[in-house]
Amino acid sequence: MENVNKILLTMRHINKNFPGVVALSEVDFTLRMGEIHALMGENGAGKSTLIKVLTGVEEFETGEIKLDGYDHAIVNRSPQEAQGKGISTVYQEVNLCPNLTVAENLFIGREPKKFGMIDWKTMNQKSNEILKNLNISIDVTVALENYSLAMQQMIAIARAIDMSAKVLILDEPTSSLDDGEVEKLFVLMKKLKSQGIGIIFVTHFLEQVYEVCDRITVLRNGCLVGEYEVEKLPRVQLVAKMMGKDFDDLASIKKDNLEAEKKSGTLVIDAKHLGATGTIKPFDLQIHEGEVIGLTGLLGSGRSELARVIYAADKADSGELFVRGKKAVINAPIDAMKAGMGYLPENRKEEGIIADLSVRENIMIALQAKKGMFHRLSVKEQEEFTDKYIELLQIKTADREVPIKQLSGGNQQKVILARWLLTNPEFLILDEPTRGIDVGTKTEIQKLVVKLAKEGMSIMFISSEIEEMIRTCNKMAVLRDGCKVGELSESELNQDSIMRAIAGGEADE
Amino acid sequence: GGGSTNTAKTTDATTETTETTEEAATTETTDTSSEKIIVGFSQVGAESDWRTANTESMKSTFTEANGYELIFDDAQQKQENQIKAVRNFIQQDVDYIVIAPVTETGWDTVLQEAKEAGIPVIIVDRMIDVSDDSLFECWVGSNFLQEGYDAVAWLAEYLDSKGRADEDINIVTLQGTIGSSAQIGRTDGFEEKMAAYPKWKMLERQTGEFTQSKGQEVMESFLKSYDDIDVVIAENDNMAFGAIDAIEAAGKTCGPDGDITIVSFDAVAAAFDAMIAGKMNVSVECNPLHGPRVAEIIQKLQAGETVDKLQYVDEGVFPAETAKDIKPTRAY
Amino acid sequence: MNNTLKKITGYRLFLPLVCLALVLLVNVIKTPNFFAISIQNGVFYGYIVDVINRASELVILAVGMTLVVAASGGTDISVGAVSAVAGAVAIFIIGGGEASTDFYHAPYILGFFAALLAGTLCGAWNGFLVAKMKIQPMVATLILFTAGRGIAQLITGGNILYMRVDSFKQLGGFIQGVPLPTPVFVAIFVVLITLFILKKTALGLYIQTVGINAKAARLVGLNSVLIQFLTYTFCGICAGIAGMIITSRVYSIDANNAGLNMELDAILAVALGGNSLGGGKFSLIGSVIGAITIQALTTTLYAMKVSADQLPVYKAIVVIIIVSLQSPELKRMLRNAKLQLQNGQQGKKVA
Amino acid sequence: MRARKKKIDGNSFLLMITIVLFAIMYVIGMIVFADKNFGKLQVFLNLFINNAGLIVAATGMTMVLITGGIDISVGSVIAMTCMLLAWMMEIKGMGAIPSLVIVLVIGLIFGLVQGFLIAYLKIQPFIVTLAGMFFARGMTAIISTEMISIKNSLFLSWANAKIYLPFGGTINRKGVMIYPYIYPSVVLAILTLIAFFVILKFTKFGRSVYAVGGNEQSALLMGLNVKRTKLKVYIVNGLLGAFAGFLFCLNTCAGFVEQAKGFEMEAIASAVIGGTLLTGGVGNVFGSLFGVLIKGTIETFITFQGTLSSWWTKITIAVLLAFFIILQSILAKKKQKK
Ligand SMILES: Nc1ncnc2c1ncn2[C@@H]1O[C@H](COP(=O)(O)OP(=O)(O)OP(=O)(O)O)[C@@H](O)[C@H]1O
Ligand SMILES: Nc1ncnc2c1ncn2[C@@H]1O[C@H](COP(=O)(O)OP(=O)(O)OP(=O)(O)O)[C@@H](O)[C@H]1O
Ligand SMILES: [Mg+2]
Ligand SMILES: [Mg+2]
Repeated sequence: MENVNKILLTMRHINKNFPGVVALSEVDFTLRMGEIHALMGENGAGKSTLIKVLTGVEEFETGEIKLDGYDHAIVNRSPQEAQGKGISTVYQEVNLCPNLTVAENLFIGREPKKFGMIDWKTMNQKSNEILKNLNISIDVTVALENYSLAMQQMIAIARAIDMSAKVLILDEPTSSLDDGEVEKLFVLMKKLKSQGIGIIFVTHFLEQVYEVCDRITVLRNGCLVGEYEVEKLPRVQLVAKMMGKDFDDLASIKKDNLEAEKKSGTLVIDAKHLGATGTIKPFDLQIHEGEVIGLTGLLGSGRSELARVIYAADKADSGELFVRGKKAVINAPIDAMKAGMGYLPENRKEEGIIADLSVRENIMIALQAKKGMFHRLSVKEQEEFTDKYIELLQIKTADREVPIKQLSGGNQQKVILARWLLTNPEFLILDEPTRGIDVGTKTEIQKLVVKLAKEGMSIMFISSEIEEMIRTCNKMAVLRDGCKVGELSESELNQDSIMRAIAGGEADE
Repeated sequence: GGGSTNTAKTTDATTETTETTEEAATTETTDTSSEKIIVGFSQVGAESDWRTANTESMKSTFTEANGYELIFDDAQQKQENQIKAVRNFIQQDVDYIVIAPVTETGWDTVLQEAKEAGIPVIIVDRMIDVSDDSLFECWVGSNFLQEGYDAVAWLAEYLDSKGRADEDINIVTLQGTIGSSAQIGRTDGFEEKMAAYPKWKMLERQTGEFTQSKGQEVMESFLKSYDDIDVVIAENDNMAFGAIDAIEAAGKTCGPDGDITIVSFDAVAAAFDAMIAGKMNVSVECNPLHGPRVAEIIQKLQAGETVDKLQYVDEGVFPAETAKDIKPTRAY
Repeated sequence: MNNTLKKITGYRLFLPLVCLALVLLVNVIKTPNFFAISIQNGVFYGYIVDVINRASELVILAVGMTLVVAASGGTDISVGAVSAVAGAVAIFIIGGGEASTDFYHAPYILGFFAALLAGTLCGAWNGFLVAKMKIQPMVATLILFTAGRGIAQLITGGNILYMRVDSFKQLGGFIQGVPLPTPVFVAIFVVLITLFILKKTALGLYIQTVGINAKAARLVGLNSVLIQFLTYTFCGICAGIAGMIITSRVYSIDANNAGLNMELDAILAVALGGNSLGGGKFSLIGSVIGAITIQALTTTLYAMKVSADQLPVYKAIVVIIIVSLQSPELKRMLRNAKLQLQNGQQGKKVA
Repeated sequence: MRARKKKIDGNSFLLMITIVLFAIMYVIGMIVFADKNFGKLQVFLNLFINNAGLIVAATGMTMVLITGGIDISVGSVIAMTCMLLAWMMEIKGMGAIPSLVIVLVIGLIFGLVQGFLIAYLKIQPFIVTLAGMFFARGMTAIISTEMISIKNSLFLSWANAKIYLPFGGTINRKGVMIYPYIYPSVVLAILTLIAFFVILKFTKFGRSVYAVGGNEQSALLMGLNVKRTKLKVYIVNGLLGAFAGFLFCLNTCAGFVEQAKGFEMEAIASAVIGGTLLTGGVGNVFGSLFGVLIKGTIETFITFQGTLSSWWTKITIAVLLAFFIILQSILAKKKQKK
């Protein structure tokens, strides 16, 4: 290996404005050969924008990008050019083609050929090999849309890793992966690093940063805060640098929660043999008032499916559901909403945001739908509500009338959360609510969950982060292969027993 | 229908298809007389009252009672469909194919197929333009060019009778759908004969696509561009109706007692109403009742006689004065 | 100052309005009397009156089309045929099925509502296919596109039916003593009612939500099937009203030609109004402006004596110019080209 | 990891439904019209002869639809092509081959302009091709408002060159023995279809077409040149439009303004019946072939029926079409649930 400290990529004085927003102002960034470089910052700090500027998705106004091997400043006008220069990227939202097969998604643009024609057999074979490195064995000849979001994320990563020549960029690749998957990813990243590839890694998980990264660049409000070596920057300081203020600890959350636990009162949700063929086997589940129930299991174990069946996002074809003791006829989400439920879906891009509508409309829509067409909320009410939640969740947006698609990923998530809080549900399902949300806000959300529970709301909390769930949940349901296999009570909620339950060592049913 | 009666006779000729055609043409009139004559008729569509009357005439002529079986196909104004229909007629073993063609051109290939199958083809209404005249037996229809001539002749006479022969006459034309035979014939016919009258001035021609509403819209535009229109030539009655509305809306009058003379074509029933109401001056007839004429031809062919290649139907010119008397005698 | 200018140009309807103005301005040079309005027979008379008069049906159809496009991201290509059906139903009922008549065989109002009902039913059928059966809009509406004129012809028996009663002509002509053509009022009425519904209820928001992301719409509790169904039904009603105006104009129904090719102009109107045919956010007024632009263009070309068979060529060119003007991409390309030019010059200077 | 059962792809299932429904429909025709020779091989071959142009146009349309676009100019382009061919050969006295080359080039340029507007200026395809439709139709009228009949002997020899099959001859009532035949246009159409099947399935360009239609944004981020792919698609489609026009012209040997009106709807309907999604990303040229055959069979039914008036013709076509589309959608839905 040559000089490890050789500079691979430099970005100098990058400026980028969106209408009404300064996304990047005079940002510098340097990537060296064979390093994993974390790009950190709160939601909307400009991380994704910096990456998009680098890879030619967005144009930038001023600044200079230099890449090893080019004696002049480069400007990528399209992702294609960036790829041509050896920069491969996994963007924040999964960006693959749902209608193509998994193998094609891995190889599109660089398909193996025989006699000038695409050699499908080789392509499928190679795809299987690539995925094997990540311990995934799936049918690569099936259209991508048949796989869960997490799986799609893995495939996107596999594609980028396989292509990476010089620079690999991963923008929050781990947001919906569980620990096992993340571990596999890290092994691969380290391998690439040892080959001299520079990796830019964006994440909101501090542990992950400290596990694999060498350097950290911190952005705040579109400005560069600084570049640091990992060893020299303790966590607390990192967080302070990101937020621009000191950060109160997470420890307080659990305590509140413990107090809340005992009071669990009336039964709110009572599912009896609820199930949907092909997705989730019939299960029983009880949730009380003020209770937070977590769902845990491996990737694809059916956590999302269980939640969807209760909310009728997928229709149940067996069993019954009782809400506050009364049998509920729930055929569509609107029925569930009328029965007092709310559901924050896991796939924000596909099922959450209404891209072209404004932040205000996105927040309003669920309440408006619940109220019905003829009870239109007045403009004043709408604006009040919106402003309240922008304030409460600290949604970073230029204006409440900005289309939600212009918000950063994390801020979009907050808008969706606001949407459901506004309907004031009795039972709220949160599927990966903290996905892509920065540390500060994450804590806020966890606090909020606990607070809401204290006020009597029942909450179903699904997260790939076990710690997060331990902090907030009163009990947990364990899933395996689309089947609810057991429950863990409050006292059993610790990393160890959960891991064991997931892995199946302690399956008690 | 059966039809295997002839099989034995011609089996030896089947090896050479091209020769058979000649032979078939002469052997066709054997003993089919006892059976019903199957006629395949491909009609343009039902785009106008005229056409509907034409279809009706065919349908009421080729009835089972008259010894025919009619296979009717409506082409929805598309020539492609007619070509498809003719191919199907051939497969259905019809005795005669009658075509009211959408267009004059484009018949060579499919008529060749009909010829090879030994099926005589009769063209009605519009003429066709083929490289080889033997591809069809005969044609029956209107002479659109003549209709154009007739219109000029009537107009000249009319102006003369009004003592306006020496005045400058400003004319506008509402043309039919551009490219249709009726449009071409009527436009060309009028233009050709009009050259003899130097005082006549064609201000503008614009298509009203044979419809009342387009005719009205175009006439509105004419009226705003020209203050002194004397004559409107509408290449069918429907456009004339639209023109009349536009003229009246503009505060002018038309018809025998009005400012503007309306010359129209087709002479459908509604045109007689308009003439009786004194709003239209003349309509040059275009006769749709082809059924009996075609039946006559088929009977002659059955009997082995030869028929004239081109047969014009009789057509008249109906000025407003005669409208009241003639209307009750009209069949459509 | 600069700021207000920016505000004006940033206004959503700015570009469509500019395009309409451009089309009209051509006349200042070519047909100076285009803007002249006189009074004849006690009513306003002139090209401009023609434009808004003739645009009425198109405006009404464009209103329905806008909602359909917004909610389903697809187009209803049957509106022209449906207007023919509505017209045929009306005349058949009022005229008692006679080829030509000069008195009412049944009350006018009965015919009018029967026509609207026919339009509604046709729209509901389209809505059923699109929303419930999940058939792609263009193909679902292809069925009535094909069958509609057949049904209308079936009703008229393949003939043109005339309804020669003066009061019947009022809807497409003038009401005694009112100097503007009735269709203009009908169009304004339809636009206002629709705007009222959209503003006073949450339907507008629902339609956009369903059009942008049907999956998310379902999860926030919207019944996208119902909403799409409603928009198609509404579009059918609009087609019915347009059909009544069309028949009233010529006091007859010509099943083959009533509303012929209107669907294309209606779709074009929606697009010229700056709306995306992919669904989602929409501007009703934009579509109205689009519709008027199309008619202004047609009338202008007629006034300029362009022959009708060549008219499509000019129409095509103007349409492309208009949409290019509205394309942000063109602006970007021009800006880049300018920058490059400048850079090139600077480069030269240095060298 | 859990093994996943291999699903039959929803899309290939749709194609299967289409083919099976077509077969059923055809057999029903053979039974109902047994006494009218519906079962003859030539009736089946006529579907191809009559629709050679449509097959090519539908192939191009399928490709355009897969990108999520649409082309409603194709009918007018065909009319313009026919008119140009007729005009060049008959009025200008040019040879058949140069004329053919020129119309193909014009089709290509036409596609290039449309493609540029759609891909680079991001103007909605419907609007661009609607303008294209107006433009081409208007140009046809500008070239000549009169019909022009083609008399060029080389061209006619192409048009009339029957290719007889060596078997299956039948004798008609006139006693004439006729062997089943096709025209060269059929062969050309089928070859085009196969070529595009291969292109779409086995070339980088073909797969980009699907990727762009599946998710344009993703395709861009995955490093595909979306704009260029779209441009290419419209160029090729323009070329195919002109080629379809040529085949169409072989069938009619004439040029006139009103030609091929509404042809675009037939092409779109064929593609969609064959399982192509107007929203893009899904489609197969063989499906479109069956779409064409289904439409052709419905029309053949109508002619064989032989008594339908103009309006019943329209209504019957629509009812059969509706029946087919709805059945297909129900079957596809059922399958999806499983
Ligand atoms: N297309 C756009 N139009 C307008 N503003 C935008 C657009 N994309 C991003 N922004 C704004 O730019 C800022 C930076 O966004 P960016 O996506 O880079 O944040 P981020 O650091 O990646 O945040 P997150 O952690 O939430 O992903 C945000 O304020 C966002 O609202
Ligand atoms: N690694 C895998 N191997 C095979 N199939 C998988 C895998 N991961 C997911 N799947 C499939 O994807 C489907 C959907 O997974 P689902 O979204 O329910 O997972 P989950 O439990 O909600 O977890 P997550 O939300 O983390 O994805 C599962 O039914 C499963 O068949
Ligand atoms: Mg981001
Ligand atoms: Mg999940």
